[in-house]
Amino acid sequence: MTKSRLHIPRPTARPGETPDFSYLDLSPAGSVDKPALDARARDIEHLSRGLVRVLDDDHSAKGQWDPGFDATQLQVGLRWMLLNRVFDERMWQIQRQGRISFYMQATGEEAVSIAQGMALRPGDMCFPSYRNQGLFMYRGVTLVDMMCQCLSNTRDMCQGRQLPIMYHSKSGNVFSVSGNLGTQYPHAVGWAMASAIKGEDHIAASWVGDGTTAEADFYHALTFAAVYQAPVILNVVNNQWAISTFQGTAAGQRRAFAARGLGLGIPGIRVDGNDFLAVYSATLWAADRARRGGGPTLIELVTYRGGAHSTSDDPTKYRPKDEWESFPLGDPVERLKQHMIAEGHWSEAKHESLIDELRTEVTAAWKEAQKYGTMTEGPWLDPGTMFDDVFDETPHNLESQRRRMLEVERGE
Amino acid sequence: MTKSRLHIPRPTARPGETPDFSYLDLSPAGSVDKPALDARARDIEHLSRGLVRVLDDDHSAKGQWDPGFDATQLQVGLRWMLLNRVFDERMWQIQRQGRISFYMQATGEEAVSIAQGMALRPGDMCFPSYRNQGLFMYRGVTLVDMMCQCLSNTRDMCQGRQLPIMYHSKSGNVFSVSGNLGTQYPHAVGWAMASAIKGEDHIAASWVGDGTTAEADFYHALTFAAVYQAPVILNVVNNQWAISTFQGTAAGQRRAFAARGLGLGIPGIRVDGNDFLAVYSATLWAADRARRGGGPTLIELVTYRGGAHSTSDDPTKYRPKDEWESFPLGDPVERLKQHMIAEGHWSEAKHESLIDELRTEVTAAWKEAQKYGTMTEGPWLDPGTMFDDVFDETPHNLESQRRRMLEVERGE
Amino acid sequence: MARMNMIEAIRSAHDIVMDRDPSVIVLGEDVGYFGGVFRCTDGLQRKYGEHRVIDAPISEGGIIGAAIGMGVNGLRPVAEIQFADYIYPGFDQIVSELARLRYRSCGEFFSPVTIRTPCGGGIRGGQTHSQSPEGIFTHVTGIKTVMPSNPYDAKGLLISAIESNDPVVFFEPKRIYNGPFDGDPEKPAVSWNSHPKGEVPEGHYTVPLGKADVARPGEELTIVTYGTLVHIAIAAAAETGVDAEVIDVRTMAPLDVATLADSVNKTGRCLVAHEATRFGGYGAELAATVQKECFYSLEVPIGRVAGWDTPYPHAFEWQYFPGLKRMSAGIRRVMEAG
Amino acid sequence: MARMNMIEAIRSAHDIVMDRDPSVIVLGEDVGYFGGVFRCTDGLQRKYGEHRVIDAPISEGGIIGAAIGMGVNGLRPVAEIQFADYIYPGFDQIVSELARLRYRSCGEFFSPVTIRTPCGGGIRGGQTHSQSPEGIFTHVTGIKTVMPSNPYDAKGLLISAIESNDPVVFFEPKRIYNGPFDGDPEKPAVSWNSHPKGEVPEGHYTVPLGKADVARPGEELTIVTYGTLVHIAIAAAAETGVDAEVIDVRTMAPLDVATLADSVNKTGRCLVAHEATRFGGYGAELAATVQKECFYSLEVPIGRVAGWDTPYPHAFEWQYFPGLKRMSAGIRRVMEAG
Ligand SMILES: Cc1ncc(C[n+]2csc(CCOP(=O)(O)OP(=O)(O)O)c2C)c(N)n1
Ligand SMILES: Cc1ncc(C[n+]2csc(CCOP(=O)(O)OP(=O)(O)O)c2C)c(N)n1
Ligand SMILES: [Mg+2]
Ligand SMILES: [Mg+2]
Repeated sequence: MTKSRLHIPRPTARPGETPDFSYLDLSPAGSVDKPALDARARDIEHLSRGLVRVLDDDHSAKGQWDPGFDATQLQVGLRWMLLNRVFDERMWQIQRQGRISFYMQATGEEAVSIAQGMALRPGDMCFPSYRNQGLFMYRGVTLVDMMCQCLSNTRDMCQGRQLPIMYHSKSGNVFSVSGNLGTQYPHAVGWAMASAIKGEDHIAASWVGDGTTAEADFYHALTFAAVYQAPVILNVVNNQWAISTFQGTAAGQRRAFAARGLGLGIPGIRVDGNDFLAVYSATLWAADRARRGGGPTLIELVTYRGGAHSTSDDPTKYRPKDEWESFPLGDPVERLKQHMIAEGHWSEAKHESLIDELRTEVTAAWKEAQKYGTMTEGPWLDPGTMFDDVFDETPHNLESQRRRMLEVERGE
Repeated sequence: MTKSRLHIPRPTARPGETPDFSYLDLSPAGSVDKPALDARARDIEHLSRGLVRVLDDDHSAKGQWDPGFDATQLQVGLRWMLLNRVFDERMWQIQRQGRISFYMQATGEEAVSIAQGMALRPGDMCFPSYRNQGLFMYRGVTLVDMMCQCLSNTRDMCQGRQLPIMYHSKSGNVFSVSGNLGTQYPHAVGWAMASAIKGEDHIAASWVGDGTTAEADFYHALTFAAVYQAPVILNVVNNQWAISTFQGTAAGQRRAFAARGLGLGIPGIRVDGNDFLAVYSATLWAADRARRGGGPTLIELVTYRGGAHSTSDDPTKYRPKDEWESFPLGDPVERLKQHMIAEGHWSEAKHESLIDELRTEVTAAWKEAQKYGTMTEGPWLDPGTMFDDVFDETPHNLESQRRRMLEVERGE
Repeated sequence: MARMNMIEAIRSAHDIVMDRDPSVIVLGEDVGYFGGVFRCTDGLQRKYGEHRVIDAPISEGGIIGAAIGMGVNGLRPVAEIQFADYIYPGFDQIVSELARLRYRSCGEFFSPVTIRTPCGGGIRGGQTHSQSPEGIFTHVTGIKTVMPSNPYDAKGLLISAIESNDPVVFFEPKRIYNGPFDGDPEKPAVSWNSHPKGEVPEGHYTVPLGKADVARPGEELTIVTYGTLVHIAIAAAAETGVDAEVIDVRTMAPLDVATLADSVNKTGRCLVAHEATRFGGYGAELAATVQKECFYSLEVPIGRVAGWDTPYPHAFEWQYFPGLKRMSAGIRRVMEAG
Repeated sequence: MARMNMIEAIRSAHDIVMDRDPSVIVLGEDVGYFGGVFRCTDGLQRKYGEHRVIDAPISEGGIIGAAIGMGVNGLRPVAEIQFADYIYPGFDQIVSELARLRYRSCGEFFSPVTIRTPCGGGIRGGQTHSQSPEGIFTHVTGIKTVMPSNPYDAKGLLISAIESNDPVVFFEPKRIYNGPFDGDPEKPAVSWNSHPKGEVPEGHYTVPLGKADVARPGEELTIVTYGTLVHIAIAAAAETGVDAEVIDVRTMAPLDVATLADSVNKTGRCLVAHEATRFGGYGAELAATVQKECFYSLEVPIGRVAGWDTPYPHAFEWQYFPGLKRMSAGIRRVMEAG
């Protein structure tokens, strides 16, 4: 073959190379203005190019996007982000000990679920990705219930039907996590359309990763949201990696993901995803806009996948070991903590004791969760339940399969 | 239910109402500048907002996009556009007389196939929609062969397997038309990627309608074209209607289709699709850019579907009867003709006699085509051939089905 | 009672349910202002408004995906896919989401979407307007699949489907929208006017999902089929003089095994017929089930009459489509065997 | 001869074909730099370059659509879909385009794409990493569908698939990537090391498409199956002491009917087995074909052992998966019938 002219997007660094985030366009904290809620999409296209940031390098909050949180609000945010992290750390260990089969962390991305969770109202409906465990926690799913799901035990909300982390919460208005990437995005838009049809002012929000933006459902959702001006927030969590491929493989190299909807007339905001205040504020802006009939907003949250893709993954095979340490937007937990310390609301000591407290909480939850069964010890779920909920009422053919299954189990 | 807040896009006029094209952003001829071939995508985003036009209201050619055609080139263009139109008129009648089962016209959109066909090189590969019959003609498929396809007769290139108008031409480098909307778009990108992989400088081009931009394959194509910088021209023929829904139902209301790729870093050019010179020139620019490794371009061709969607459609049910007459970009054939007259290359008399000549040509072709069989008269295709080409070699199960089919036909 | 063709019956089903239940909404390509390319939703937008009868972008995946989300938010969406040939871009949403949502959330979330789509050949529509993809859906657990064969059933089954809390894929055999068809393309079209199943109550009624119908009682042979071919089977029984019992499956999944088994246990012979390609089609499940349930009653192998295993060949549709000729040949084969 | 597991055999097949034919290219999610989540393409990018082993965006529809276009332009693309559970977004491109291109253009255009995808359960992967969707593809005419059950066949069949001018969907039963599995989840994993089919030539060879294999000769019963269940069937024959003939279908479409029919005509009893849900699955076609071809030899009804008709239930996979217990129960049922 002659010389190929195919362009191959390449990450700036592979294992053994020096991390290089020079490709990331950054704006200083406070430099991006906050438009009026009724600004026309065409007049705010610049929001997709800049980077909305509130927390400055000196840990102060700057500019129009500062939500002006009081100490309590900041502590609430910090507490939930930390809980998310502590929970993830613990569940990861638990998986490594072979006590659950699979796990996925949100390490480094905790501001997404927590700040956005706080900016939404309880009646708003969330359509999460598999990295939004923080949303489930914040919206009232107990640690014990989450652990029981991962254990597929007798208290499992999924009754053993789903891989660990595939939570759902009807009462918390968080949709069932799907293993198929991006499928929840058009659901969020449809849900929001229904809200508009019913004349309600609840909005919907959904989350996908940078890699998932290449799926058809991403585009379906944008199209329907644009056509019907659905009250929805469509979030792209750009954590730079999709398993082993970097965001350039999802066409993130030339234009930010925040710009993906501009061609349909959907405003996009590029936000420092590790800046708790900026994430909160941008989300609230988009939510208020949607609630007033302003239609959809696409929010890109620029962050970094601090951990492995999942417990099945080994990222040292495809990216520099220390890449996270060089990530210019740092760690969301650390940044909020430093801000609170700078504001005089917090201290290293308080922080340590909060971590201890959360670890104790998680340990207690794990102890309790195991009572409902583990991978090796009972009590066990009744396998006969596997035939329930395929349909509203179980048809005769499934009933006879249930009988047959139990016969075979009994050795008949 | 309470008052709905769902936004419903509505066309500006429905049957009985006065056509209103005030929603169309127009720029004067010559007002959009022509960037260098190596301009960066981000620096030419304005091309997606303006409207590239060369032919002015006074029928002169204006500005940087004027390809500077000589009389012969203009006549070639006019001849093929007219042939497309005359052919369509005739085939429409033929369908109305019940002599073919189905037909689709390109009336009012002839500049698309002809000017773009002329701007591409023979080695470039075209992935057409069902309204690109002009491309097949221009690239060497004879009228007789096209008619025979529509007749499913013994000379049918599709051997009776396809609905009328589903042409293909390997020798002309025009891909097989699909009845499924938009599926050809990623094929064009894959073809172009292969061309780049092989180090060749052939490019690919594909066409979809405004309505089809909502399909997943449209987005798949854009994504892959952006990631690999495939040498491809992706055309959106915005003829304002998709059967009964107007372009706003495909999210064309807030932002032009030309902008659909901006968020992926794909430059978009919005072109007066009824301006033969502008269409030619924009296509050549995009082709040259692609050939030099500049990657994909999205071209929106703003035009109007002058006729019914197909012979199965009755547009008076959903749009004003006289809408076409009010379309501000007129008729591509008429506009080129007036330009040629203004330039002194043409006359009404020449035009009439060209039409006569083409009608005669089409009549002769129809006479010949019928010799190979019609819907009511033989010769007939052998139905046994329906089992060919399912696979490279016909497997035994299809061979035995072929035998069984012939048995049943013989009454066994 | 009124006289309705299948299009009118389907329209009436929409009307009745929309009138009773404000949560029922309709979406699809060209379904709104225009009333659908087959006119099945004609007049509904005028009556129920643009917010309940919604013209959608040309995006089958988006239509089904959005419908699922609407269903989760308490609406009861009826989505039209313009031709069954165009349903595949929405296939992932059907299989991975719609069919599994209730299961994976243990009933906390579900979406009662009905997907209507015209299917089948015999209308000179060529490959992309003639397919019968039901066999691809009947293998997907968590959805119900339905195909009516007449206006009465169409309305009653569609009302059941829309009112059901389960997702339903509702196939409409477009060849018989306007009238029953006995499989002879040379014969003039007939209308539902003179057919008993063209008599349709104007109001609300249901035909239950999951129940097959004996479309023609008989003693010598059981023909198991659905949609257009029900009428062709009846015509072929007359033509061949074989006293066939014709079972109209109506709901393909879940299948009414008892009605099939009872019939074959009585007749001892069975012919399965559908328009879809034969290999791996729904007819295989019918044959596999019947051989299992009726093994000791079967006198001869179960026959299958189906579309040949090629794409739908436009000009040869009358050699390809299982019309009267092929159905009669199939009957004779089964009767002469053994 | 070398010792290879299935992953190594698949990798070797790629390597051999890529080395011989520069038009062979590979694309898929994570297949390039990383070498695939199951490592099936490991090392290929280093050896053949980024322009022949291409990391693709996460877009199964785009991957298959682009692959088709590449194939039309003279390349021979091998596309990996990371899990068969994720193939549905590409379903329209497979059904409407890949499978029909040659037909609709009378051979002028075709695209020799091979789509590889790991399928099947038994790995605690839950619903979205365990599906067996082959029955949805076997009904689609114009594509060939293949599933090997061992390293030797995997390499030989994959080379045949890539070299074939027809599109092939190539399912890889991931449960046995590393070793054969006899269906008892309590027993320690074994490796291909000691299995005769783990002996694989290093160079080029083919196993023909369209030919079934007798994996275990026997006289009392025919078990028709493929993939992982071939080994479970052999183990169950041993466990039950029934002298079963185990047929490994290998190519599901087009099906090698003669090998099946010969066997059942000999044994008079037949059990069909697969992991996919039972209703409307590929096993229905197998049963329908066997009852037709072997009606007069069959002593008892054909049995079917398959996944239950529910979505794949994570924690109950050993009650759901047709392992040794269910296979043996199925054998006993068929042997005791009649
Ligand atoms: C339809 C589909 N295709 C492929 C996969 C396999 N897969 C799981 S996660 C993943 C990467 C997703 O990356 P991204 O969207 O960036 O999310 P992140 O993991 O970074 O949060 C892939 C390819 C899948 N789950 N679903
Ligand atoms: C996948 C698919 N969905 C729906 C259709 C039915 N259909 C055929 S043409 C058409 C309208 C297309 O409109 P547009 O893309 O604007 O092209 P135009 O006809 O205006 O040239 C529709 C909905 C189809 N052919 N394929
Ligand atoms: Mg990511
Ligand atoms: Mg159009």
